[in-house]
Amino acid sequence: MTATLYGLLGAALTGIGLFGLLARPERLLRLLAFNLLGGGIFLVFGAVARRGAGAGFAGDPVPQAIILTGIVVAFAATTLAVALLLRIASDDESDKP
Amino acid sequence: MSLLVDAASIAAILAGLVFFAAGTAGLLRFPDASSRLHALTKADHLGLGLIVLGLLPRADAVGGAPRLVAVWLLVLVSSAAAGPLLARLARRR
Amino acid sequence: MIADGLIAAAILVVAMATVAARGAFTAVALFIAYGLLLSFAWVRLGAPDIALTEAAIGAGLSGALLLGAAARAGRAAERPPGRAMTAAIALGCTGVTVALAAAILLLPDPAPSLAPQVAANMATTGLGNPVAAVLMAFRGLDTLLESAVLVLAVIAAWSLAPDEAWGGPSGVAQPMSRDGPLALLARLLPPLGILAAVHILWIGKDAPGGKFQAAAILAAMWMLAWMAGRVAPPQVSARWLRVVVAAGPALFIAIGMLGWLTEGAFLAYPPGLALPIIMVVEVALTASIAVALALLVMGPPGRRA
Amino acid sequence: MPDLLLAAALLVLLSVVAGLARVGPGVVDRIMAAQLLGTGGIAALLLAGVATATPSFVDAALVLALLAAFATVAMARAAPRGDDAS
Repeated sequence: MTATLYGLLGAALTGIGLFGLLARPERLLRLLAFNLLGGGIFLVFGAVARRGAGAGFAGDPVPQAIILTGIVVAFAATTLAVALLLRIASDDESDKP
Repeated sequence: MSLLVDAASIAAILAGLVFFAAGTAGLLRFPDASSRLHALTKADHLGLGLIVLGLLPRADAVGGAPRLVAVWLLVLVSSAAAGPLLARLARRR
Repeated sequence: MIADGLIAAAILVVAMATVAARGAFTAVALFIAYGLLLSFAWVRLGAPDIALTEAAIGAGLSGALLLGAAARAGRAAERPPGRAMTAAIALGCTGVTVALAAAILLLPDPAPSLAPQVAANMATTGLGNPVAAVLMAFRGLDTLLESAVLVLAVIAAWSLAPDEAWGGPSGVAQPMSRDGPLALLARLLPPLGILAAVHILWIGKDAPGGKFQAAAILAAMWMLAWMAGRVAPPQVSARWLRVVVAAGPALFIAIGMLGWLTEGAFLAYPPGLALPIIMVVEVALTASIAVALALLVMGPPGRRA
Repeated sequence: MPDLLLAAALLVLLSVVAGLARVGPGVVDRIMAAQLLGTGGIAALLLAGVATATPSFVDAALVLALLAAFATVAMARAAPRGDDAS
């Protein structure tokens, strides 16, 4: 029951994040929306992990470990996106007369 | 004896809940930033402190009282530093 | 169950408010709240390891990173989509949500699970935390590649530095604050944080915790001292910096090769020695990940303002 | 007793989530709402940890306390000077 609830929440967050990514013009907000989307996908996967509870564990540890890896990789991608965003902003500024 | 301890522990936790509720209510209703900050720091210091106090008799379930107190002290230190920081920010604008 | 409904509703509202926010700073503040709430959701989903990671990386480090970005480039924008296009995007996103929701509702019952296999083989690793066993032993290659991703991300971010700034300190210089609340916090919190990080790293073998969470705390404490101006940002040309960032993954690869020589498979641990080897790799990876995370949040060296 | 503690955890959570309704008027209020969410989350985790005898909840509260302090400082430093409306 808990798993289904958070799985559905993850589905909703994915849609909200995708909408923000495509529809918001500000670059930083697009990046934020992309992270919302990532959180939604992780929750969907987390619901699957929770359903696989067994053998004395509260959830299937294999998807849980992969979500953990995913959060760190998503963070690395976000830092790179921020570095790009700031470089574009600083180039825009120095192009101005 | 244990009944007495339980009653005291429930009383402390209830008092902590009141401080949290008051902190939220203050954040929502108080007119200016400084008094809202005042309400917030009360929730931080006393609300969490009273809840930790109420949990101490049962702290063995989670590895001992020092762990609970350590968390509270950490929040106390950071909230004590964040308060003036936010107050300065509120005054500057 | 009531708690789940409350947390889920709060996450949903905060997510929508983030996407609809008008100012960049407001959006990032809401995003930090989103990260905190998500970590409660992970606790409820029986995944405290992920809850710790989400609180440390999702809310803490990402928050600091994005706040810095909001302060410097909050308003930069592309051309907004037209009205018809926005409607089409909304329709498409609703479709994605409906499809995912249907997939969730139609998941097979009983759910397939690898939990019994993990439980059966965990004894050979000597670890008590199933997630740590998966990360360090059963799917060790994923963790190795992930630590390599962090090194690559540092290289990629540094390559974005303008030519004239190369070799300088990473990020923007912070003003020194000798006294006041920030200086006090920067003096008191890091020692406590380092203790907590060691604790989280050590219990990670048997309970939720481990290198990522510990590394994120260490990175946050370093950055706190940096924000207060108590430590200078590292020069990207410093050799020790590069050695520390690369040491963890390099040691992990060397151990993997050793497994090839002694046991005939990459990343195979000799029986009986699995736990000590895993702990040595964990400690080395913690140092590398902590420095890499801090460098990534500080950003590449920039132009002087 | 454990049920009472869980109910208390729920009440704390309810209270601080209500604090999120504070969206205006200033930037400082948003930072305060986020900080209250952090502290309330810590209290809820401690209550739930004792109620279910799960020591790892206390570790989660510890990490949350450290990182919430860090996030608050970062927010206070990065807060925009003017209005954040545009």
